[in-house]
Amino acid sequence: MSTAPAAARRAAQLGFLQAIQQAQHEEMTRDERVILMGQDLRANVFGAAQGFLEDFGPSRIRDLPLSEAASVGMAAGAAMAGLRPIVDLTVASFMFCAMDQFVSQVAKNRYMFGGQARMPVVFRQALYYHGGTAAHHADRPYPMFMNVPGLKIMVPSNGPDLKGLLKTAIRDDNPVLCFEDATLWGRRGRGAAPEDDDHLIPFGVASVPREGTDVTVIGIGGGVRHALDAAADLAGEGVSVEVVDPRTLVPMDWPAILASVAKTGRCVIVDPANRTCSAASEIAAHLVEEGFGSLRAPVLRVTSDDMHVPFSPVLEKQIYPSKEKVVAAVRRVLGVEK
Amino acid sequence: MSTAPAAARRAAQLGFLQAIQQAQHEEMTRDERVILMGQDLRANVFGAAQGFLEDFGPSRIRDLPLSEAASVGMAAGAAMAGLRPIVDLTVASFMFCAMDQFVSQVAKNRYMFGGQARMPVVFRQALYYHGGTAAHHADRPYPMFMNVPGLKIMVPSNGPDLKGLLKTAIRDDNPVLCFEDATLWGRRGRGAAPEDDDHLIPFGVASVPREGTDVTVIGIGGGVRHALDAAADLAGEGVSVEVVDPRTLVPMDWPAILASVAKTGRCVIVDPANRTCSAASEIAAHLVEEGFGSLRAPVLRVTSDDMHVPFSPVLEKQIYPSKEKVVAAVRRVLGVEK
Amino acid sequence: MNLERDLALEMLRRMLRIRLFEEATIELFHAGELPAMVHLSIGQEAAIAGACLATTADDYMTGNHRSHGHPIAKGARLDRLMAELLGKAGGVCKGKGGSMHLADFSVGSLGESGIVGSAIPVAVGAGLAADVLGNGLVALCFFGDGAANEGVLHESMNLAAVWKLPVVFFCENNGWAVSVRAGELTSVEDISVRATGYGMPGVTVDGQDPVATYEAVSAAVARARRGEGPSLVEAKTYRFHEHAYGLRVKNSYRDQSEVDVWRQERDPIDLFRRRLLDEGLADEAAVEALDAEVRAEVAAAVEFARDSPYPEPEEAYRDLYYVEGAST
Amino acid sequence: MNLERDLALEMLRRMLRIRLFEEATIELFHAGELPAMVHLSIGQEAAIAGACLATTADDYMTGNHRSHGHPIAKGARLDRLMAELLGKAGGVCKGKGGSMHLADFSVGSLGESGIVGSAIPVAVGAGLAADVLGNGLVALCFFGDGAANEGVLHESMNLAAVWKLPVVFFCENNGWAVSVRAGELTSVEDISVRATGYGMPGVTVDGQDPVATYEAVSAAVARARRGEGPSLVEAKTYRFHEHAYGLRVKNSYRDQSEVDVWRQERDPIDLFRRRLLDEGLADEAAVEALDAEVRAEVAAAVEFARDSPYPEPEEAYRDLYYVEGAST
Ligand SMILES: Cc1ncc(C[n+]2csc(CCOP(=O)(O)OP(=O)(O)O)c2C)c(N)n1
Ligand SMILES: Cc1ncc(C[n+]2csc(CCOP(=O)(O)OP(=O)(O)O)c2C)c(N)n1
Ligand SMILES: [Mg+2]
Ligand SMILES: [Mg+2]
Repeated sequence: MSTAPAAARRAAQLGFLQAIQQAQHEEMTRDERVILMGQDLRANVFGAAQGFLEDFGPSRIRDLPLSEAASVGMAAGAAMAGLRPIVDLTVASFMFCAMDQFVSQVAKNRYMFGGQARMPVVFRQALYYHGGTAAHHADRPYPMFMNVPGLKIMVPSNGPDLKGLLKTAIRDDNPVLCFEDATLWGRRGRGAAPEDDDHLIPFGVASVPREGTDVTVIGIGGGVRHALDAAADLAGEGVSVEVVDPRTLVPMDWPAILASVAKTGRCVIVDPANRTCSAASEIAAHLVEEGFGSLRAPVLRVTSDDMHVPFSPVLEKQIYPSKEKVVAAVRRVLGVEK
Repeated sequence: MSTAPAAARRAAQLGFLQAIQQAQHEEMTRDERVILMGQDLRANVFGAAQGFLEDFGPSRIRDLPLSEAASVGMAAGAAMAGLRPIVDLTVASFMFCAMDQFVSQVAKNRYMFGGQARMPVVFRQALYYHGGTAAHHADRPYPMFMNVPGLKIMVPSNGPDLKGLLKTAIRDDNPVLCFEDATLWGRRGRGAAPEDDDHLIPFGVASVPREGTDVTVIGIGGGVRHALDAAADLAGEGVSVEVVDPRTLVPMDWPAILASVAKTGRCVIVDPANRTCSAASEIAAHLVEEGFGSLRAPVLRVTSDDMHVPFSPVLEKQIYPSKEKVVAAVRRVLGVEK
Repeated sequence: MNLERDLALEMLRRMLRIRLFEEATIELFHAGELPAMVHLSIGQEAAIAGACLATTADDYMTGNHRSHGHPIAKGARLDRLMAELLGKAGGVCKGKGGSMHLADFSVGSLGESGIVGSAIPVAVGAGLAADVLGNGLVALCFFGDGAANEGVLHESMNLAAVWKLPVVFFCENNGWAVSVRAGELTSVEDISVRATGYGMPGVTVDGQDPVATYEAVSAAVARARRGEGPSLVEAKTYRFHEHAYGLRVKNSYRDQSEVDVWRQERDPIDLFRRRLLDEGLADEAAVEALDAEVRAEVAAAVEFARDSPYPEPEEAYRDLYYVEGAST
Repeated sequence: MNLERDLALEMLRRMLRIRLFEEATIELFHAGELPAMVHLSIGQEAAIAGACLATTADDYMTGNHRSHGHPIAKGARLDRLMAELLGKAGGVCKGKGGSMHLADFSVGSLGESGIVGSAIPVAVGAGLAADVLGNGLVALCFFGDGAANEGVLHESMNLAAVWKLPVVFFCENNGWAVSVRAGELTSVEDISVRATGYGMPGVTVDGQDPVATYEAVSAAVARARRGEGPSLVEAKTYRFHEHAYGLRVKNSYRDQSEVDVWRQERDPIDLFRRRLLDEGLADEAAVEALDAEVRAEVAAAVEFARDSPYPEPEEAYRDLYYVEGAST
């Protein structure tokens, strides 16, 4: 096989870093009020800001010091005063340093001030697990932010969705947290490049990357991959899996989730977050509350174990969701023990 | 009726502030390594540190500056170096300022250092909602911390439990977060004073303040009051409610919860936290996963609405759980609509 | 400074607006009409009025829990502030913010934070917006001596300094953080020396003198508008009432005699009124007239607030998100 | 200072232990044996060794991601450190911490933080424990020029100052925070001037000279042990390798010529070796012998690490909580 078709296929496939690069570039071109800030951004350490300094100038492309709290609060203030900042916080674990700013300023100001404030600001951060960086860089903390009213939260599972959601986020007048699952940075997060230059994906609309009838598997971020891989394997055994990708956790597309489970009667949720009070917990709780009548089996959560991320490569992988764990969970809800 | 019996009854009843005062005083007397730090502690602004400066001296009773992050990290360091600090953070909303220290140092150090560290430290904070202080003082963020492995979490619902759990916490070699529901500070949180001077309550053991057969109502913190009040009302209608109080959320007494629901087949959870990714969500998710066979009705969550806390007294109360909401939820799971 | 009559009277007016507004809240408190405790700026009026007068109504501002004085001195309508304190629908935040969290975007007030220190970087962000948009505005950032120990101040000062943002950090050092004397848990006597660590000018002024504050902040504002970056101005002042009116601190922490000395000898309004008369900038009649005007304004504000209805219950469920096309 | 021979040789030994240990990690990296990138202290050995030698093995210490040098200079066993870098069971953290998070409680190292700046207050806490327990120990707190902009440093310095805790804040200013030159996003040239804001002594020393660092830290340690409180010592130094070995930064940010000048003219080990010979404190043979000794120690460490088994999978599920009676 020659490499030409492979290269063409590849060009038509949008990966995570390209998606970010394109979404940010297009929106910054479209609206002068959009500015981009991040640690080591100008040196393009994370690889999604090539040429931005040249294209948009130093006033709109800024390197941030190691000052996460002030960076987040500053972005909130700038948003209230007329800019539309994007802040690249690089690694989600660093968000903890700015938690008060997220909760007390970003999420609360509009409400507390009776609607006077608009808060058009996007915070981007990688879920940097599964890379041998140990517990201080590997958190997946989006469930903590789901407990905070006033934020919108996206966890895309492929490049095209990331692009379309991020563009929507930048145009939204509300604060958006964009969590980028780093296990999808390579091949696994690629998808057909959108044709449309104004490719926008609305928040709160799930996608169904695979239809099926026996069991619903809901995937979050990198969990979608495991769901699809498991679905492919299980198809060989005659099990028909429907995969649902909520894409945004706040707002959540409850109608789509309830509809799928109404059809299949069974549900497994794949969530890379820590198990307790995870997004998976929320979905399971919502299902038993609003979809009890459709449930024909326990709702199972395939999550990370409630552990910190160990450094050693021989220790790390086992604590996360995997295709195998999803397959086992599906078998359990189908009552097919092997 | 003369006041003497009332006063005697009252003396035999332990309230929240007395419970704290007694637990801390007893444990500081017992172990010289226990120290107590907090903002405005010496002036006894919150009312649970009367006489401590005189009894234990300035080295062990310390006022903290407005520096929550350093205060929490300092306590972690002191714990690793041989002290057993208690930090009174006063209001739970201030914890956000120290979130990185809670997650990255307090919760992770022991694990990341392969067990070299011991972390005997207690952080106390009030859940200060329902008092007209608006959104910046009224958070109930324990579910966020449940998502962080390595912490223990207590949310007592009455004075005697608070005392017994707090004493256990101070003797524990692991970090404990003690959330004190301020809606229980007055009469509502009183309970029979424990006879035993060495009154210790183990973590991970639920209590069942009221037995019943028709439906299990699980209360968290102030939610237990609403559960008991609702149970009393419903008893008049012939509905037998079992009230379960987990007392500690990490570890959670899953066997007790599952056993109660196995008996009743129905469950309502009353949790003052914001609804999404709440402790109630976790309990519901666990029930549908591990107790699906016993469930005869949807598991309902009675939580705070996903809103910030509005200032105006006419706005505030409605967003929280109440007896009325619990009663309505119980009726719904019983299929008794009125 | 050669004080002009108009400016001087305006200083007095703004100080009086704070004082009389807050004295009205004390009455409301005792009448049981206030839903919560209030943190009063009485005693600190000169610092606040001097600082705000050095900016325009378009300039941005943020602050903390002791939040009444700032928007008042920035020129906000008193009636909507008072209605906010009562939790009424006509409140500037529709009754959802309350006493610690006043915000009035119409006069550049981007809001005060009950989380002490938390709004400091928000002011830096407003300065960033002014810088990027090139609109010549500045951001005035109020914080207390206690807040000066919050880490986010340090991050914010460094950021504003390296980007030369038009921000004026303004510390109301009232000597106490609740029950703790500033010198006890703050490692320096003058908080303004911390400016050194950020390569910005730092100055301490007499916070009981509105002219001193006005001049220092005016210089800082001018510097900021010239694009030369931030400054730190500290005003030494004093809080005359308890940390929050209505709060009962169990163990007394400051001598009544200390309070008495400040009240009797260092009341900023008394001092300034006397100065106006002494310097012939105003006569008794003018001062009385001003007093009467402000009293009337405050009385009207109280009436407005009382008459304003409570918000509808559904109001609790609005404003969490901005929704295109929804009424605000 | 009149440098004694024993101290001088110990300085050289500790610097060499860092250098040769890390050169071994580079080899392991290229051999594909390192599971992750490493942040090397090569170039900064004099600052680290000088600081650690001014403390005892009982004194406490915390630091950040660039974590190898600190425990090495504090006297930790190299083999368990190396095994940790390989994620092996024999690692000092049982393979669960890794390169950025070395901790060795046996030499007072309470751990390094991958969250930059986050371990700063932990050192203050160790100082607090020393103060309350009265055991005369001090806490040495390493942080970088980039970390100097984290708010928690400010809070920590203030706290240590007001409580006069035995803490030495030690800034390794290596000129860069990843791709950003210190002067660009840090508002002062010398981070030591920030000490002024906390009323503590602040001094900047030549970080390529272990004696200069040793003297400055010794003075700070003595002060701390006398109960006079914390100090801030800044060592100007330079990182010779990329931020993390193996990291490829897309846009180059520093000139190779800048690196070359430092490597050729300011290598701390070259400079100190020459000084020893020049001042007659050691002869070639002694220096060679030391070198050989350390080489052997490093080689043994690599062998130990290679031979150490990987942890059992269950190890991932241990040590989250301390459990009475459980084996650790
Ligand atoms: C982050 C945070 N910590 C603690 C508190 C509790 N608190 C409210 S005001 C205050 C003292 C503030 O002192 P200062 O900054 O000097 O302001 P002042 O009250 O003197 O105006 C404290 C400790 C708070 N609201 N927020
Ligand atoms: C809180 C936090 N923010 C950002 C990072 C990413 N990061 C790792 S090292 C580093 C630069 C640190 O610079 P400095 O403190 O000077 O230490 P050096 O690397 O130069 O030794 C950055 C930005 C991090 N690990 N933690
Ligand atoms: Mg004060
Ligand atoms: Mg550096």
